Amino acid sequence: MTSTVPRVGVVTFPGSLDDRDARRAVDQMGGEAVSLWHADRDLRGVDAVVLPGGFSYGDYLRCGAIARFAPVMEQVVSFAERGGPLLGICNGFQVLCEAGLLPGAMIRNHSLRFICRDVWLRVETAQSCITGGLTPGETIEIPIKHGEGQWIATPEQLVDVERDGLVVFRYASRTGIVDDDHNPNGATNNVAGIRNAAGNVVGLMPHPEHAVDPDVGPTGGQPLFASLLHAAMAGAAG
Amino acid sequence: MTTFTFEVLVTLKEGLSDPQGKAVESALPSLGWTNVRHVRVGKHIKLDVEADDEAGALDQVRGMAVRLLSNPVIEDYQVLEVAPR
Amino acid sequence: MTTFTFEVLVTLKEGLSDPQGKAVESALPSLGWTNVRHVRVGKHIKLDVEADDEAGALDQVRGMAVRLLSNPVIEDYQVLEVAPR
Amino acid sequence: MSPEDHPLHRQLGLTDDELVKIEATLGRTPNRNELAMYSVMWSEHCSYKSSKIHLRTLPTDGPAVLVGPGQDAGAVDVGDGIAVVFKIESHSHPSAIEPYQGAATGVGGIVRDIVAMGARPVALLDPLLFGPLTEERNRWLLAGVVGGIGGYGNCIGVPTVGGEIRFADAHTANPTVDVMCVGVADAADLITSQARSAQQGSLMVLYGASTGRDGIGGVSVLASATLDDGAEGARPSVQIGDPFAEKLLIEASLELIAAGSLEGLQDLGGAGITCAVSESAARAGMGASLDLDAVPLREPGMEPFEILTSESQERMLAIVHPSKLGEVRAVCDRWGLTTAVIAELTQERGLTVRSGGTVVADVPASSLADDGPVYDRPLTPPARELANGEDPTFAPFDKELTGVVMTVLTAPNVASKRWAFEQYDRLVQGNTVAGPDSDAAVVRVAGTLKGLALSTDSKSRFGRLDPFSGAVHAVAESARNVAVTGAVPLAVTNCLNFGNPERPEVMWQLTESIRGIREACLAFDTPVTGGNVSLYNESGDSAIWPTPVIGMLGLLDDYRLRVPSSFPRPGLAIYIVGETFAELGGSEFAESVLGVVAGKPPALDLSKERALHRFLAAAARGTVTASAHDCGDGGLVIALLEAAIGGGHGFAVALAGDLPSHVALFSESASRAVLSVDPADEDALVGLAAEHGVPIARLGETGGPRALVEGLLDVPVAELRDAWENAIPRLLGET
Ligand SMILES: Nc1ncnc2c1ncn2[C@@H]1O[C@H](COP(=O)(O)OP(=O)(O)O)[C@@H](O)[C@H]1O
Ligand SMILES: [Mg+2]
Repeated sequence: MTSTVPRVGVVTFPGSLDDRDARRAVDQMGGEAVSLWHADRDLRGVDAVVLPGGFSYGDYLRCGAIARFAPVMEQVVSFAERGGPLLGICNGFQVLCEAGLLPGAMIRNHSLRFICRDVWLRVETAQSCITGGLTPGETIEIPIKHGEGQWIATPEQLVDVERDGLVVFRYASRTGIVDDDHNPNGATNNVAGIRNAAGNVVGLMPHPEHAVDPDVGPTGGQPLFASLLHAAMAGAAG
Repeated sequence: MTTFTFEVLVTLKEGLSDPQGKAVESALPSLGWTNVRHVRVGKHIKLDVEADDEAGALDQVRGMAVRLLSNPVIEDYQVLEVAPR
Repeated sequence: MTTFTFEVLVTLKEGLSDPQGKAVESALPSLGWTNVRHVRVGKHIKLDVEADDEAGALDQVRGMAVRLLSNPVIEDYQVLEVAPR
Repeated sequence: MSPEDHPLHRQLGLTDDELVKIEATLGRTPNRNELAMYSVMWSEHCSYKSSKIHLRTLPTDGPAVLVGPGQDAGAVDVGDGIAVVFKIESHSHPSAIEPYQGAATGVGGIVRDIVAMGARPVALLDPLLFGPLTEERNRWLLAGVVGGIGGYGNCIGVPTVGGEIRFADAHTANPTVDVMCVGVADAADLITSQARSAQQGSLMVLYGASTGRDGIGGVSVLASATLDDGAEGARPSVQIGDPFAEKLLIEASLELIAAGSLEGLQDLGGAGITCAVSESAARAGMGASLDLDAVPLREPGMEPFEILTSESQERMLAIVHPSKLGEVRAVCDRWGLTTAVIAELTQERGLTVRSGGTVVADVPASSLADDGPVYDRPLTPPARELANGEDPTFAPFDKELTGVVMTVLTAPNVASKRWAFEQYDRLVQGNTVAGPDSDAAVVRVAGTLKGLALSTDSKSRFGRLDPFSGAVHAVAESARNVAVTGAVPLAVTNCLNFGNPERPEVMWQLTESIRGIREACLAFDTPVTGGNVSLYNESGDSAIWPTPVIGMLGLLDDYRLRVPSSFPRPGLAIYIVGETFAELGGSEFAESVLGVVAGKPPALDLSKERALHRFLAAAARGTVTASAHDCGDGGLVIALLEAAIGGGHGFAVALAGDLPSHVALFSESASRAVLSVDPADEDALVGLAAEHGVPIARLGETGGPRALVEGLLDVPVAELRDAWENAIPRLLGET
């Protein structure tokens, strides 16, 4: 399937909330958003996949625990194994961890409260499908909104993640200082987003889809979607 | 002073709907388990209390269960002592 | 087919910090309990399973605990059978 | 107690007269089920029996009004075939018992009202009043209520964009928890009783959650009885919200509406199935035959009266033509919702209820829905001297003012509510132009340039001193909050929170407040399209202050022209519009510094207020103003400080006039706002003010790191922000 405009599938699970917002962001950034339904086993030939934010199945048991078994996920997993760009935002990140595509897990924010706030992220690597155009060390502003965003991992996982440079973003100050004062949810090592070894699978708690339109928020999400569309293009071409 | 370990189970009162339980129950069939009913999800709290004797400790844990660990309006609780290791 | 009732306890692995447990622990002193330590908050799941025999039922519940009810990366689980009423 | 002194009808909250009326309607004595149905439908909560005759005096129509009071929610036309549906509701009584679930299910209820009109919910606002945070129970209530609003709202994908939090002793026993929801619909898709005409043989399809014993008689127990230690008995009626089920309900319902599969739609709230079925039938001018055996139950062995009155959450009732039943089932299945055909519309006006094949209730549908009792309860004003006392305006005062300013800035009513609104998702749906930290929230209508400006306001401190004045101020402030963004106030919803209407003084407060809303809404051309009444907010002899909460809807033709409330940059000129008089009666200064709630609330000239709104809209349209913030609690100085803190820019101003300094700083004279303006636009601004006959005066400039009021105040903005933003967390013992 070749197209001049990269086609990005956005999966809607029961309880997905930011699926419309993710589709809008893809379109605004020049891609073509394609709705994917949790119960379909078909990715409709998309060039990249986004698992959006929300509360899939209410997140009552554990965030993402149930969504990960949705029929569409089999296709998503093999799409990722074939190297396809796969982005999990907030609840989508939690689904990727539950599905074992990314290391670690999310528990409740250390404040035990939901937090909706614009935060600064320090880019840790350009080796990922959403940081292609960025330089490690630079900071971007993007909102967070979650109650269970505290990323944790087993000691072994943590060693690997840091050794292999799998951290994509850390919560930081505007100037890139990473410390407890700039860690909104208590995440281990201020981790806000991580990738798999190949870099085609990325999950992050902040919401880049809410940081594209300057009329309603910051614009730190623009380069991330630009990068994702670029990766999708490459996949589509190659 | 001795240390006693207790477990407190906090469960929704019968008759109240349990969204968590419902979510689990409706997820199980797609994993191949169609034979599960009446799923109820509650809290399990484990803690150590310093006290002179077991009875006193138990009393205190009951107090915590009522005042902090559960909301008697919607939840029941149950205190179990864990055999000392 | 018989109905067996089980309880599944899901708890955060030792060594992982437990924000809920910490919150409880730090709330207790203001209520007058300064003698409580090691508070851990987990889930308590109760369910009924239809199966031919107890062993088979237990097996299935273990399966549910691993695949759905707990996240092995961060949680341990424990399955208890409830004596039939 | 023997059944003689406590016959069933009284236990169910029906008076002897009401029983007589029921017997007259039926021509026989009602059975248990029928009694239960009448008791819930004729409760204060469902029948508005104490307030009805007074609510009729509110102005309810105007060119833009599509749907006025009387339906699930009001609707106004904002142009281009777009309808805005909005309504406010109270869930105070349940929240006093279980704050998290009480508030959560309150959100669920008002959202279903909006959906039932055929609109997609696009915004939530949550005005809240509590007792002082110095008491542990009040802290518990605040944390629970805010948690519940976030827990539910965040999970259904509707942004919470505003509200307010106030504190007063009178709310210690009875917190006030109101929730406002705003929805957007294609005007053509609006579901009103007129819109789609249901017909004989049409089916009533119940979809969503199953029906359980929770919330049995919740309405009569929780909403029509005072909460003393009687709370004990009310407890089983508390319910657990399931926001996930609600989200599925919203999506399925909107899909059904868009597909034109429905003849009507009703949410299930107070009085459950009884209310939904009887109202739908009555609206269609028909009757219905209802089969309780068809209702999906959560628990075995439920009795007919339980099924009839259960208020289990997350259920909706669709009126469906038999030919469309398949479509409806398919959509609900797709969203994982169970459906059940529970009733059919009939030509005879009766509501016939069957269970196990036999008729268990048979009453005229309209007698439940429309013929409830209406009371003209006695009312008497309180003895004056009780009320006002010494007016603080004239109390001698010579304290050092910096500390006093800090006291007012950190007073719970004035302090930042960030602690609360950061727990709410204000971003989802991607249309939030301005959120909880501006005077009014601004939410754009997707696919257009239109912006909805939304504000909720209550002035119970003024209301305590003069209910009429308190209500007028509440409407004026909500309109002003909308106007400072540049929007034109369009229409009003309101929630009337009061004590026990059987006490003449409370009835007087209620009627005075309604009179105040009427006067103000007439003056502003903002019709009242709906609302809610919450009575019996008292325990023992402590009633809440008269608390009408106003929800204002304003419209911006182009959301990009929205005026922010904070100073956007240094080097701007600062002006005050409106006049400042010696008015400290009922002010924040009087309460938090002098420790009294006394005196005469500020005067309010409705025509001057209206002129201010027109001026602000014109200035915004001409892009003359750089920022505009209304002067509310704490007066001019607090308005200046909030604008400085929000923008991160200091200022230097001088106050002219011969008022005593503390009066000039803290007077709460109405109809004022603080503006900042680019020097290049000063003449234009002053010209516009003259045109609109609005007094305007230059105070100084923005810039620098300090907030400087010549001779009175000189403090770093950073210090002010820290004090303002940490005041609530400190009271909660978190910093
Ligand atoms: N409970 C709440 N939920 C959401 N926003 C709130 C809440 N309480 C206060 N706010 C926001 O904080 C801001 C300040 O509140 P308030 O002092 O009541 O404003 P105003 O005086 O302009 O009515 C308002 O914009 C309001 O929307
Ligand atoms: Mg204001």
